[in-house]
Amino acid sequence: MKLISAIIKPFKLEEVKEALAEIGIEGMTVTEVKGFGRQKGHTEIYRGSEYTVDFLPKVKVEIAVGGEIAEKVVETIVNAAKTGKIGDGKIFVLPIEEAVRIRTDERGEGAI
Amino acid sequence: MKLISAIIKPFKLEEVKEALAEIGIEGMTVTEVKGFGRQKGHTEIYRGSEYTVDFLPKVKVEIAVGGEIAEKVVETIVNAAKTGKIGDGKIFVLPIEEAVRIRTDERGEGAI
Amino acid sequence: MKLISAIIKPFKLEEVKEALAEIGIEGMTVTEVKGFGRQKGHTEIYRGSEYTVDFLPKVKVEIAVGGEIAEKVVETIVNAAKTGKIGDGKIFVLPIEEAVRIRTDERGEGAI
Amino acid sequence: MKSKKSLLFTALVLLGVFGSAIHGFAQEEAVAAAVEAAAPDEDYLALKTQYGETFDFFTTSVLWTLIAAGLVFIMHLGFATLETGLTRSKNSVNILFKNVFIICMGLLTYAVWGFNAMYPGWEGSGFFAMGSPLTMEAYGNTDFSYGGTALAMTGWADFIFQAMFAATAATIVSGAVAERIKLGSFMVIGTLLVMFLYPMSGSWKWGAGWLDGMGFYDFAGSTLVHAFGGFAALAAVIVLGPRKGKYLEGGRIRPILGHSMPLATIGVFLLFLGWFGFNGGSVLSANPEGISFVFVTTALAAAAGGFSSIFFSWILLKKPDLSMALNGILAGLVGITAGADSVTLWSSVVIGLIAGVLVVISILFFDKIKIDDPVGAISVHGVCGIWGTLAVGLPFFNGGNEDLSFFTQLIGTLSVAIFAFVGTFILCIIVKALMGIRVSAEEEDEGLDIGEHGQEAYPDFAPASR
Amino acid sequence: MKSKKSLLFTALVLLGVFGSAIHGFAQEEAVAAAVEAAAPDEDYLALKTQYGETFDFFTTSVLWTLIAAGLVFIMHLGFATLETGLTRSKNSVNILFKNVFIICMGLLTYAVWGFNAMYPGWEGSGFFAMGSPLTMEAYGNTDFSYGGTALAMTGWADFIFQAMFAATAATIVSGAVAERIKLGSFMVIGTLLVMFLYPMSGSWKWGAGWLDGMGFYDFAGSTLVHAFGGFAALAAVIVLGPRKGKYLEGGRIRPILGHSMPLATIGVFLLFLGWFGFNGGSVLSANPEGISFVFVTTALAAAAGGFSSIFFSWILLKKPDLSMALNGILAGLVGITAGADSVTLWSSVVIGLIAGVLVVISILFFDKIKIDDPVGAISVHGVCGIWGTLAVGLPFFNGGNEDLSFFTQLIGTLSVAIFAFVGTFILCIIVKALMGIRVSAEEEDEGLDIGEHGQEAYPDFAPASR
Amino acid sequence: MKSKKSLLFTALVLLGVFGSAIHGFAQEEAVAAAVEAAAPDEDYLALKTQYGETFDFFTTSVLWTLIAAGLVFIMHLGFATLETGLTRSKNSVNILFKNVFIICMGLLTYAVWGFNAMYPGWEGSGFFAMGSPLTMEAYGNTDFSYGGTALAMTGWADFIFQAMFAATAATIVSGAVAERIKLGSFMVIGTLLVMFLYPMSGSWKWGAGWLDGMGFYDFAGSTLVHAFGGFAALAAVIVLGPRKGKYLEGGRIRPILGHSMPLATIGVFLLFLGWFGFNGGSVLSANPEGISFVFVTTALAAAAGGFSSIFFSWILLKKPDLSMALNGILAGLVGITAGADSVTLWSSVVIGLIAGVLVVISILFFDKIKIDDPVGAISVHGVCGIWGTLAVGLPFFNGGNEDLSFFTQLIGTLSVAIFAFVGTFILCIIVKALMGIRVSAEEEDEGLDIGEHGQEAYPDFAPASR
Ligand SMILES: Nc1ncnc2c1ncn2[C@@H]1O[C@H](COP(=O)(O)OP(=O)(O)O)[C@@H](O)[C@H]1O
Ligand SMILES: Nc1ncnc2c1ncn2[C@@H]1O[C@H](COP(=O)(O)OP(=O)(O)O)[C@@H](O)[C@H]1O
Ligand SMILES: Nc1ncnc2c1ncn2[C@@H]1O[C@H](COP(=O)(O)OP(=O)(O)O)[C@@H](O)[C@H]1O
Repeated sequence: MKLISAIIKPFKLEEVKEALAEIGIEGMTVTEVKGFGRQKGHTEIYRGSEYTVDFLPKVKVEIAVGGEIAEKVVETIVNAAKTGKIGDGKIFVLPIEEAVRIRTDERGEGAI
Repeated sequence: MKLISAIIKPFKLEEVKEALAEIGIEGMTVTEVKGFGRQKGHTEIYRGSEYTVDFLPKVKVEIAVGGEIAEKVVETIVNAAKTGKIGDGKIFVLPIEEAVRIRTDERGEGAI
Repeated sequence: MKLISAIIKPFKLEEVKEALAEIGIEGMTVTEVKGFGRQKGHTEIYRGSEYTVDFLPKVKVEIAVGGEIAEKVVETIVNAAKTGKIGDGKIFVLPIEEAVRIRTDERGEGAI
Repeated sequence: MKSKKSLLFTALVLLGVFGSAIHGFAQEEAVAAAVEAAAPDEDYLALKTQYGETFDFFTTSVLWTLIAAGLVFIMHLGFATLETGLTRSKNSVNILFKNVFIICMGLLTYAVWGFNAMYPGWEGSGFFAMGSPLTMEAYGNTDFSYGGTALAMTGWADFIFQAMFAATAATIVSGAVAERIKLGSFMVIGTLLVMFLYPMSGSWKWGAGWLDGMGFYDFAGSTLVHAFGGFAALAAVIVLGPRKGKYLEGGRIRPILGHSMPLATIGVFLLFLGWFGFNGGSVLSANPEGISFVFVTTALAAAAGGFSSIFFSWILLKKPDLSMALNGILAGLVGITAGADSVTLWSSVVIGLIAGVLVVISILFFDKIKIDDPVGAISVHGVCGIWGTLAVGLPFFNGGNEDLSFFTQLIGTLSVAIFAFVGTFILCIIVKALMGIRVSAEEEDEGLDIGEHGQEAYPDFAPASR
Repeated sequence: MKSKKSLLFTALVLLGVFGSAIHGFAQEEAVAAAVEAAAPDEDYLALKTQYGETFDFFTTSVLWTLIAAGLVFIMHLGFATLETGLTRSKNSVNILFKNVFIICMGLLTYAVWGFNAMYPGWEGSGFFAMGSPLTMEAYGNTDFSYGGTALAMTGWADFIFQAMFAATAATIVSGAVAERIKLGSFMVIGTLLVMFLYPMSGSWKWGAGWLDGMGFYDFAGSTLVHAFGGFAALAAVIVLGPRKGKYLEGGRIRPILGHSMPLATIGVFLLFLGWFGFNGGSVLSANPEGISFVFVTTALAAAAGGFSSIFFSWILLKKPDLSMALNGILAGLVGITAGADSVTLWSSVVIGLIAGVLVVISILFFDKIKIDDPVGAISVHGVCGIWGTLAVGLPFFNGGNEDLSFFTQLIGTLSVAIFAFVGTFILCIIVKALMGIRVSAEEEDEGLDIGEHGQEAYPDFAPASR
Repeated sequence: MKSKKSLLFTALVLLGVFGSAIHGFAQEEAVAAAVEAAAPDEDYLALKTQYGETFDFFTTSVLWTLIAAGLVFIMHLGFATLETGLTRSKNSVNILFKNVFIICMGLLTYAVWGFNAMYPGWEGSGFFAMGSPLTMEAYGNTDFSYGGTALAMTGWADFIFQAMFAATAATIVSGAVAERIKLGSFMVIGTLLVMFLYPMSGSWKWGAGWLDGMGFYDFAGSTLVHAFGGFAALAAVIVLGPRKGKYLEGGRIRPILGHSMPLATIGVFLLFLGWFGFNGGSVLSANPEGISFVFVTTALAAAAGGFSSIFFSWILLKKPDLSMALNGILAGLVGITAGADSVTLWSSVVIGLIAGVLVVISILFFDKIKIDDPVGAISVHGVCGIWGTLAVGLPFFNGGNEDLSFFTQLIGTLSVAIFAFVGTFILCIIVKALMGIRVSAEEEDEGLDIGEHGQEAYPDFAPASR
């Protein structure tokens, strides 16, 4: 099993969710995060002092999936989240050793 | 070492924390998240337009533990967080390659 | 590739970011979290009832890096985030199997 | 499904209001004509000639009464923000909704029923007034001599000022029962409270009833409004039970923190401001000596209440506790309400200081005995309401005024408190039997905002609001 | 770069104001002397002797008008918090900024131009007043007889009260166009609206223009202020288009949730409070009968509006919807504004009840036809403004007053609504052509706070604020 | 442990207040009797006969003064929300607590000491008044002739109005020292400031002291209240030092963002509203010409200040900055305070426009020289306070009034500013030596809410509030 962790632009969340639903993904967990990356240099001014806002609002979407469909999920996210502009975000794929559904004690791929 | 990442219902956090304390777990990190899963279909209405709130408030608890007690931690969480109703959440176990305690530079299992 | 997940004190974020920039790290993702650990016992009172605030505000910094510089990143974070007081936080290193830059479809280390 | 019963109730109330309105129409033609006659561009000199030299004082008094009504109105916003701030964000929409409902319902029911029941129609047994509920003549007439020269105002001004007061009783309850009461049940209980129970005991004193006959004194309502609300709240809380997870085994108390101290603080400042209208308007004229004295006693008692509760809770609990400071200010205000016009100036300070200490002790006490009152309404309004009423009866505070008796004050405040408690208790028991009173444990966990309203207070992270 | 055009505009406006000020200086020496003569420590008995027995009523009336101006002022905070609460947090700084700008700009432009254009200088065609825009004599004189005894106030009191009203027109628009209009473009549109369009149609009635001549009645501005604002908003929204992502294919509507219900609720309570000044102050004296009647009708209509919208939306949408309850209160208030002094008492309840139902239907309707109005301004102010104006013409509501005709009311309200709509539409088209009217899709996604202001409303998680 | 010293102080102050109260009791029996004699249900015709034809004007004046006191009161909520909004959420409970404490403490100390020290007892050296601190006669009597006919009010009304002002001095300081001052130390400094320093320099002018003798003019306190507060703040900030992490090496400034712009905006609107009472109430009667003129100048200056700071900061900083717009409104208000009754109408606009520019420059300047003032209090109140006072002395603004001299204005404003600065500086040095003045670096990092109060402002994510 894999944990697919995608950092995307917040307003793309809805589209990503819908695209994933279409390929049958039924679960995910979303976190509000701030991202620091190449997309920066946008300078803000607060009461006269300039400062660079390096940290931009992003959303992290985490999806646990069976190994075989991981690639498809990644592609789906890429397609849905892409604007082509800098700051579109990243996807990281991590290995999961075990998964449990709390409600039923199910284990493994059946749990996700 | 393992990273146990549990997504649970928010109001279960206190119970999970206490259950973990009982088995000697001294550290964890908690994040407010929104979860999307089978538990859905609860339709909200805002100014006359219906919409499905797929994303429900959840809490993610992350606990780094030595490999040998991981299973016990998982079971403890399952027991404490279970309500038996849909949406109870998931637990994912990920491998950790290294752990460091910032204060002391300790490494490995001693750090957690 | 590695995912370096560091839990630090919130007011250390700026210093950590700057230290990482110096060693050429260009990207990271930051999450507001609450931490539970040895640093505790600070008792608060609300309307007369005592309670222990076990959960303290922390910040989680996640940085995906190529395997070879992971160690250097860890050391940099340790140095920048250390106050020597309890509660300084932890760093966990997790394996990443794949990374994708959404904007360009780049894969692997080039994507981060 | 769950809101079926609430809707049934709705239908009935709507019917009632419409019915009343229609009844009203029949009788007000004469009035409409009169209103027009006094349109603003009329020459006011004519009026002045008609009403002689009392006219200017009368005008100023009406103006003050109306402004005071506006100030009391803003107390409802104060209650709404205080209650919202001191509870969890998952229940905020519910609390705001209840407060919005209360002011709407309160004004309407007071118009169709409460005002006449409480004031002019006082005849009969002395225990329950049955004024002519729906006619305009009873309070809407245009006669400047309404209420005699002592009550220097039009019936309309009197009505709107009293109407703003009326809803307060239900508002006090709303904070104490927060985070667990069913919305529909609260709406039914609140409506019946404001429509029937409040005017009933209110008329005992302000409707020239049996307490008034005894010489009971309650200037602006420490007892008639606040103790009434506080003890109604106590009854409701007892029937409801504490919030889930508040009281743990072994007597351990798990505090449930309010979600926004800025909101709570805004609430208390607005209540403090509104109280100038609550007490100052109760002079019922613009008597310069009366209103300026009342402003001073009100402000000093509030300050003293905040002051003593800050230091008392600091000593007791080792920390300067903002929520206690806020409750202390309210305690001082409730305490001075009964005697704002009749205690001596320094007494107002002492009454406030004592109220500020009392409220802290009372909050800790009620928590000990597992009466779960999220905002401290029972302590602030109930306990300090009684304290303030009794203080008026003590020679030390009233400057030796022989008309005021501690014993009469005691009878008065206890009888109203008991009436409110018993009445509300019975009401709650009936509502509980008929439609249930408490949300399900699941809904309580999830929060009433989603459970009852399907709406979050701060939904910004909802995907729909990205 | 993007703010170049806005800055150009700035320069022009600043120039205009300074120019006006300089012009003003020349003419006010006499005034300054007079002011001094009436310094507060002067013996007021002299004034009293001078102005005879009307002096005290006059004094009280001026006081009330000024307090009413303060109450109308606080409506701007009400609008600011309501609009902020009902939109997303990524646009909050922008909305707050617009509201701050509007009140500043509104007061200044009304001083240099609007007041004279709307009121005293009514001469000529009957379609557009051209008062002497910058002289002090026209409204700033110290003559107590300004406006005759019927208008019992100084010119200054009249000015400040009317000035607080004026900015409202732009404020109403600001909510409807939120989350997508360019800041600079909004500032230009709002300024021209307040400076020219609002006084123009306002003068048709309140400047003794052609509508006044016809017998059109609009007590405090259901039409002249609210329908004007609502239909100006409609035009702006049509030119702008809906927010990105609001209307999906297949007729599906994706609601975009407001980010803070407590803020929205604070807004409505403040508006309710301020309305006592809006309507009560429109009596234009402290006539005790007039102001107390207006307070009662205003409060009852608001309560009725909230009441009926609560239950109507509950039945229709199956959930007790707080945002609908809030809009219902405002609907009742807008509805009663035209006739607060002239409908019968129970009519105010019925007008409010109907407004509360109407606003719910209207909000759903505009959403159906893809007019995207984030705060419901068009429905609340536009639709209920018309409703309230028409109600005054119905014998059922006005108690059979023969001076009021439904037909005249219809002509009046439609002509103002159409004027506001067409005027704003043309204005928006021109602004769109000259400087663009809508932010880029990217900026809309990112939020206007960062796009236009480089500032977040809640930047606590910004590293800079750790 | 850390709060030991604060508690010691507590004990002393409590003792003082109780002592005063007891002292007071002895002397007020006569008063209590008198109050009763004027109970509201008495026939006011008797009063009218007694006080002749001035009675109605007197009544209206008292009413206005009391309402103005209420408006000034709400400024404290304005300050509380503004300061909370412009600082970080980890210090919000602390700031709210300080503001709650200040109003409580301010009212009490002004009652037992300040009022008499500042006003009636002016005898002796001309540099420090020592009124009879605790007797009631000095200000609480019921004589309508208190203050003569020029001061048309009861002593009580005068007291409550002035008392609301008094606490403002400490409130201004509270914003500037936010996020790093020890709570106990602030409480001691604030108390001594309000109790002694403020009445002392206040009496130089308003207590008929040496500045008054020279012909210094300060209508409502640009200097006596605002410059005083601003320069006291400056001294405190210098002793305290800047917040950790604000000024980096190489002259780089790291802005520390406020956590809630909606809260800050609410604060400024409330301050704007309250200022109508601050300036309008300073007419000290309901003189219709005086109060209406003051309302207009106050509103126009505020609007002009907001307007010019919006555009000036936009040009200078390239972005429309909401926080600057807010400060600009306050700058205009502070600027007009000295001359609201005596400058010409258009001058009020120009004074505001200049204040709005000045405040932006001043904020940037103080940041350059590393004076860290989180809310801009020094610039708004200190700098613009001086500006407003000087403007009154310029013929261009005062319409050539020969009684006003620029030179006298300069002496007056500088002497008060220096007095406030030096006095507060010494006070802070002493407090620093005795009990420390700044929280530990660790506590500053963690936030004062947890450090000083053990309470979070928004604890919703705390497990206890799930
Ligand atoms: N090395 C990294 N580790 C973790 N997160 C990263 C890393 N690099 C980028 N990110 C995240 O991805 C987001 C987008 O990255 P950025 O470099 O701005 O643009 P792009 O994705 O187009 O290359 C960042 O805001 C950050 O949240
Ligand atoms: N595939 C997944 N990847 C990540 N998180 C998931 C996944 N499936 C479910 N979750 C998380 O678990 C929560 C509960 O899942 P849900 O399907 O609603 O109920 P249950 O746990 O009872 O099966 C979700 O709200 C979501 O946060
Ligand atoms: N086992 C763990 N798993 C996950 N996070 C942990 C763990 N132990 C500690 N943490 C995180 O690290 C933070 C600091 O830990 P703590 O024990 O308080 O101090 P120290 O890091 O000095 O040992 C905690 O607040 C928590 O967020």
